[in-house]
Amino acid sequence: MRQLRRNRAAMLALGVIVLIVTACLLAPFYAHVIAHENPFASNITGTIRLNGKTVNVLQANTQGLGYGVTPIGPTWHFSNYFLGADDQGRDVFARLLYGGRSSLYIGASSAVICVAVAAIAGVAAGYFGGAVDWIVSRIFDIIWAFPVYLLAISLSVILETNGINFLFIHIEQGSLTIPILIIASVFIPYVGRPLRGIVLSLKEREFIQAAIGSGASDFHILRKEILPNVAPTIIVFFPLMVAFNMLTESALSFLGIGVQAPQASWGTIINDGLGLLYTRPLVGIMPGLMIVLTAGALNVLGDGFRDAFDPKAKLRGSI
Amino acid sequence: MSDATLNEPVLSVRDLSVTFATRQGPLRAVDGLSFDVGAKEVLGIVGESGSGKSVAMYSMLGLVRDSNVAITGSVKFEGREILGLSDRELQSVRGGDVGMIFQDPMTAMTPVYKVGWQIVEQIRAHSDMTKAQARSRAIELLGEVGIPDPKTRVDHFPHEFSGGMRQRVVIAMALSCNPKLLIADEPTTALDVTTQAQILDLMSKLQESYGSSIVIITHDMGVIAEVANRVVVMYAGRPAEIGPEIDVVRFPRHPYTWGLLGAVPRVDVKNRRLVTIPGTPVSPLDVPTGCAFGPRCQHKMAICDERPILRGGDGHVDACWLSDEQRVAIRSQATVRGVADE
Amino acid sequence: MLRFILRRFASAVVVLFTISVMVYLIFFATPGVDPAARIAGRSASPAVVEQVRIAFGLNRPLPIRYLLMMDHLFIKRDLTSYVNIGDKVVPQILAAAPVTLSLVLGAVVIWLIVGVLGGLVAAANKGKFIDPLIMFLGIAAVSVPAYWLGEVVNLITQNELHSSVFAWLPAPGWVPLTQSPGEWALHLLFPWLTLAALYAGIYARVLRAELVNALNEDYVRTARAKGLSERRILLRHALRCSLISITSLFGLDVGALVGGAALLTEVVFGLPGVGLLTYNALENLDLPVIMGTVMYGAFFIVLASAVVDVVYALLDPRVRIV
Amino acid sequence: MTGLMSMKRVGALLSSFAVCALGVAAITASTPAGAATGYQKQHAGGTVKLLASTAAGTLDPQVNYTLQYWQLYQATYDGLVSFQKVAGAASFDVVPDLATAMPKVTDNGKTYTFVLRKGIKFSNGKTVTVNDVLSSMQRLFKVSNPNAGSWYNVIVGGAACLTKPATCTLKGGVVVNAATNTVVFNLTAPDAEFLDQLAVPFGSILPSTAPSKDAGDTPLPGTGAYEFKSYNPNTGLVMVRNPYFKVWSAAAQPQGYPNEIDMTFGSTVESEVTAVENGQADWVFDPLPSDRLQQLSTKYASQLHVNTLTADWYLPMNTNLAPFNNLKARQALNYAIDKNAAVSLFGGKLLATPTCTILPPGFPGFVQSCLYNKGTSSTYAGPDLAKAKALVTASGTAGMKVGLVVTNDPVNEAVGQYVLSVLNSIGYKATLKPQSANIQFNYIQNTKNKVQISLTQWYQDYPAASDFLKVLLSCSQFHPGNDNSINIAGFCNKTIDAQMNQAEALELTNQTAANKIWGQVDQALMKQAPWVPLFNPKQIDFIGKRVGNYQFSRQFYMYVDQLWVK
Repeated sequence: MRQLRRNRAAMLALGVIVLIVTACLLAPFYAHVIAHENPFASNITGTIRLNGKTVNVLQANTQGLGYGVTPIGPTWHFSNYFLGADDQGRDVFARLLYGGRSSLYIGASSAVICVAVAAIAGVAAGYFGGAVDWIVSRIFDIIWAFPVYLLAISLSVILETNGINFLFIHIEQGSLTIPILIIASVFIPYVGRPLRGIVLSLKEREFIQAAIGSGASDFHILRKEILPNVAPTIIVFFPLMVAFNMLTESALSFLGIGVQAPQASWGTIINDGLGLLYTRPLVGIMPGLMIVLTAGALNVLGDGFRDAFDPKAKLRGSI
Repeated sequence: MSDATLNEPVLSVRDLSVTFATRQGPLRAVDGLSFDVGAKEVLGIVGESGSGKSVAMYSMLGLVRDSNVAITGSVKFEGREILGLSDRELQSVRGGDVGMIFQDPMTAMTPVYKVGWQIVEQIRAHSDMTKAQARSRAIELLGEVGIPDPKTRVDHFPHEFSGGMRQRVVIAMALSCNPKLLIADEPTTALDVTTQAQILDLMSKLQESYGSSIVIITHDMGVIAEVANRVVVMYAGRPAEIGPEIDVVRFPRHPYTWGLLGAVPRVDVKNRRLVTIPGTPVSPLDVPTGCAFGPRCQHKMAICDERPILRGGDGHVDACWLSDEQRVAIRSQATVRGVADE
Repeated sequence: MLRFILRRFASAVVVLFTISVMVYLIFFATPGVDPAARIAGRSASPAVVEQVRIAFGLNRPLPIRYLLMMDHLFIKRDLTSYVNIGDKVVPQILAAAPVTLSLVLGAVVIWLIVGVLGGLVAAANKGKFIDPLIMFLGIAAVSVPAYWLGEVVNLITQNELHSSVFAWLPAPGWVPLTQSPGEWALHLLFPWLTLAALYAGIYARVLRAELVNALNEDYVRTARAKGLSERRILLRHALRCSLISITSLFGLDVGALVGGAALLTEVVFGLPGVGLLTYNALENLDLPVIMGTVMYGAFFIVLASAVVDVVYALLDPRVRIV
Repeated sequence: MTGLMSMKRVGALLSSFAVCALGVAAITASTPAGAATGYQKQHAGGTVKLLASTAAGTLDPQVNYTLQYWQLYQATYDGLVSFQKVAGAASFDVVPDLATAMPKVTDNGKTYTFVLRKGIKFSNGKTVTVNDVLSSMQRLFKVSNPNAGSWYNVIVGGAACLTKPATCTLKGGVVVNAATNTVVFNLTAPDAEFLDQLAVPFGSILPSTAPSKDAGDTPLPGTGAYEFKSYNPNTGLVMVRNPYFKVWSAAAQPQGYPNEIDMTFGSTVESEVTAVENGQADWVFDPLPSDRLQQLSTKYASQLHVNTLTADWYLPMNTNLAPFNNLKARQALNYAIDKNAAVSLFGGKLLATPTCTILPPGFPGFVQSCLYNKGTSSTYAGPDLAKAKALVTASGTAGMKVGLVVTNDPVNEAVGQYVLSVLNSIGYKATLKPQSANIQFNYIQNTKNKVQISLTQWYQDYPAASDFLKVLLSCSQFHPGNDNSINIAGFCNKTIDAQMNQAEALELTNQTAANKIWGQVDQALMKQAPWVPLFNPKQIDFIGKRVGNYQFSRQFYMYVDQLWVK
């Protein structure tokens, strides 16, 4: 921990993350100050007061043949439409904040699920070996061999059309849970395989052998011997997975099969922005920058974690 | 080699100090170490782990790759100052005139290359032999270090050798350029007892045939007794006692050496109780200004707060304030106790 | 060795089979995809729909239909799309594969050069300013959503600046190598860079970490003690050992990309590769095409991981299979 | 991206409806009005470069059912009759093509007798014979043409062919006489639309050697001014002049100008537009991204062509499912939606006009009125949220979940998002379900899918009120549990149905009286509010700077073969 605190880059990254997270999470409390409109309601025929003048949020083209309608650009007034409007006349800045909520929420919770499941499966496979190992490894193989985006997309296409109604599980189409589950499941092997490997090598080590020899219960060994040794890896994996999942979420949403309207995420906002790339590029660029910033910070933090928790890094001295 | 070199020491170290700048402040790994290694001489450097013995040797060959280390003093190899040489210049010294053997043969060789390749690589780094020549030399070396069927083994990978065999390969590699000086860092620590003996025999045998001097670093007095001519006992980066092997082992002067000797299971004295040194080694971060061993010394005196200099006669010196009388007194008790057991 | 290959092959087959079944089931769990109705066309009369249903064997039980589809896909190789009637799947994939290959291989070259150099330079200068700089760039590259980068690149190169700086750049699209190598490269230039950026970042970071660890290994100390030059130590010893883990990573990445993971890049730059093909097929729930492309993709990934195992064995004598 | 695939499908809708119920116009067809100016040799030659995001499937003219290729078939294939190749309204008229004249209709509309022109050659050099006509008609069934069961089964023997296509003979249905070079069609019942159905590409005459299954990617020889040289669904297709073509009727099959016509697939609409802007291509098939309209209408005004389409964008509401089984709820939404908002999402007032009626303006029977409006004017003034909210509360449907199904192309999804926020603002819990147009169109028709409300379009093809009112909102068009139930609202009102039948009957005798009733039907329907009519769109074509002689057919839109690139 101390080591981590000493890592200036990691601390900076942590700062950035905390800032973004709080900014997004608190959005409901102050966003209305920025955007007078509800950032989820279209405001196509609306108007705003801008330094004294009343202007349309969506402005019909006046030059040439006069085809096309363009949303208002950045006003750089925090009072409203700081970053301008999207094609629905919604405040982009406010949507960035709300979108961040979903993006972070999906990224984090899918990472939790993914890492948790992967850890259990991977450790079990590595520790118990035999049939357990065979089955788990095969499942890993299959998910692994299923082209990631193809798997994610096919799942999304299906689930977004009719939601999940499996036994007692019932998830509404358009619920955030769907992308979360999809993303989580797709990346399980990426975490599970290395963990399995670590456990396998651990099992060869004397102290485990000793523990097994001394007839300690599996549970005891897993908890007291294995867990402490895989924990660092898991910790290191976590922020990276969050970043990874956020990127995937944005990719899916960008393809129109991640987060569904009226929900918004940075990915969907990029998607909205594409339609305005030539007239109002900021709409598409800003959420991208947010993703880069957040994912980047998470990666730096992950490096920090690795340096701090990965024993390997400690053992290696200067000689 | 010229005759002149025979009487002049192969390696002469004067007041060598190695200091690491750490977050917790300067760390003196080696502090004012001086000694000579004569031609064909086997010098043993002994001390607990962390006593700075390895660092001393590494530092003088530029093997300490830490950006924030300060090395002072003088190290003359065959009369040539090698401290502060550029890395490029040192490269010719390393592996050429000075061969090295490391503690753990398991990890000492690059896993992905055949042992032959690795020996050839070193030979060709220091001579203009052709690949073929170098290879036959490698095979010959492997034979010398007692590896059966070297012709085929030369094309095996390190992981295909047992620990002892692997150490032999490392030795062969170290000798491949007929070094004047062989530095062995805990060459036997990682090996089981029987192999240890074999390796030591091999080393002394080779030392005969190659006529190179050896510095052997160890924490095991047994090893010293086995091979060394002269001994440097180090504690907390400082020399505690320096002298001929016989004297130091028979008549150790420094209380720390007593401890070390006590810690050696002696086969010649029957059922002798293992004496261990009370207390733990002092942290290199806070070595006392006075006698480094003071805090652990049973015979600590007021004066020990001053740093003792190396004293003594006929090449057998130590850093301790005890007067000869006091030593005799303490020693006699020790031997009496020892005899009493017989 | 033979046993190893056989085992590998067996598990590969199992995996591929399971995937095909999964895809098949996934798509029959989907509403609004009565293939017969869609093949028959929009205002088709029930009679026609029925006739199509029989003609395409869609009235048979699921397992039979699965087998039929596999037969058409792999043995007869005349499986046709449900949406673009008469559009055979296999030729479609064969036509798309070269596009994906061109995209991926070009990117591979770029990212290997950039990534490996970056990693080496960073590791060699550990602690100097250049190391964190490279690592920062690496992280940036890893954190950028590829499709977004692509769109921004398009915006820059195709919009305002197109008349001035990028006048030399053709409109996005695909030109076969056989038609005009120059145009081919020109059209792929930015897709290459976009795709390579991410992986260059990853590889620089991974390689650097590996090298830093390797440089702390005993054998590197030995190598120094042998009096080898730092350069030789870095390249012949540290790098050579680090390459082992890099290679497995590399194999899997290339496999995945050739298998369609370059989808986003293809979509953004309108390259008619396997990724785009699959994506369009998914858009229309065009099961035969999806089945074809997914099997194609999975095949490459499975193949890649098999190849990796072998190469791994070649690179690391410790895991030689006897 | 997402949109492209589906946008092509919108094209598919166009054509499919383009043929839903042709008729009246055909009978009135007589003298070719078009091509008066005559062929201008100096413009012949060059290559026209067309762009489309994706291919449209099989190239077989008797199977393919998309506007994208029907547009090309005009220049490559001929039927016995065809739509007149002229600009403007006359393009709805059917004229003799491979037949020497319009058929002799006898046996009170059940027998059509054509005389085949002599000496016309297929692009493979073979001469067109009456046997080719027979085999082409049989082939319709053998390749299971989409409409074989709904149109061509009217031919005697058609029913049998449907059940056993392989052995289809149409014995007694199509009787040919090589000596007199005549082809006689015998129908089981009179069919006012029969000629139109022969005039669309399905009715193309192909060599009797054509395979009796969907030819897929392999081009079939035709009689048009051009032939397909190559086709690859992933990269593109090439049309070149048909070496054996000689003009026999400029009205039916005029001589084309370019020597070659290429259509390239696979790039995004954005880059297609860019390519035309940069003079790298001549025309974009896909609808233009609204983002580019401003730029286009300022920098490239001269290259834009806008044509009125009598079509509706509308929201059918499921009148059999809560909340919209409640009249007040349906009316509430009609009040709440701001049609100007939808218009501006489509590209602005100049590209679409808000509408309150089912019949488009200028349609027979159209009466300017706006039932659900701010204020009482007969033209659309704006939404009345207060009324809307009041109605929702009155209906007691407030707080209900509503799923809105739209296609996932940019424009549809944008409009969908807007409707979504309106639904939420008047007290429903709405979610958006974007789908590929390919699935969406059948999905929203099938009652099994329990679609509450959706967004869709209806494009007319010939001016007759029944095409909208009867086809889209009569009981007969509602087939529960069927993918092809074009009465999406599932609306069925016996009295209104009776009114419609009355109007149709009257049409044969007194058109004006009929139109009057149609107008009343429209009113009556809007009182019941099965839809929210949004707007009437227009068609924009963006052509390259060098391109001349743009001509627009109401039937199949721009004539690609008439473009000048020289």
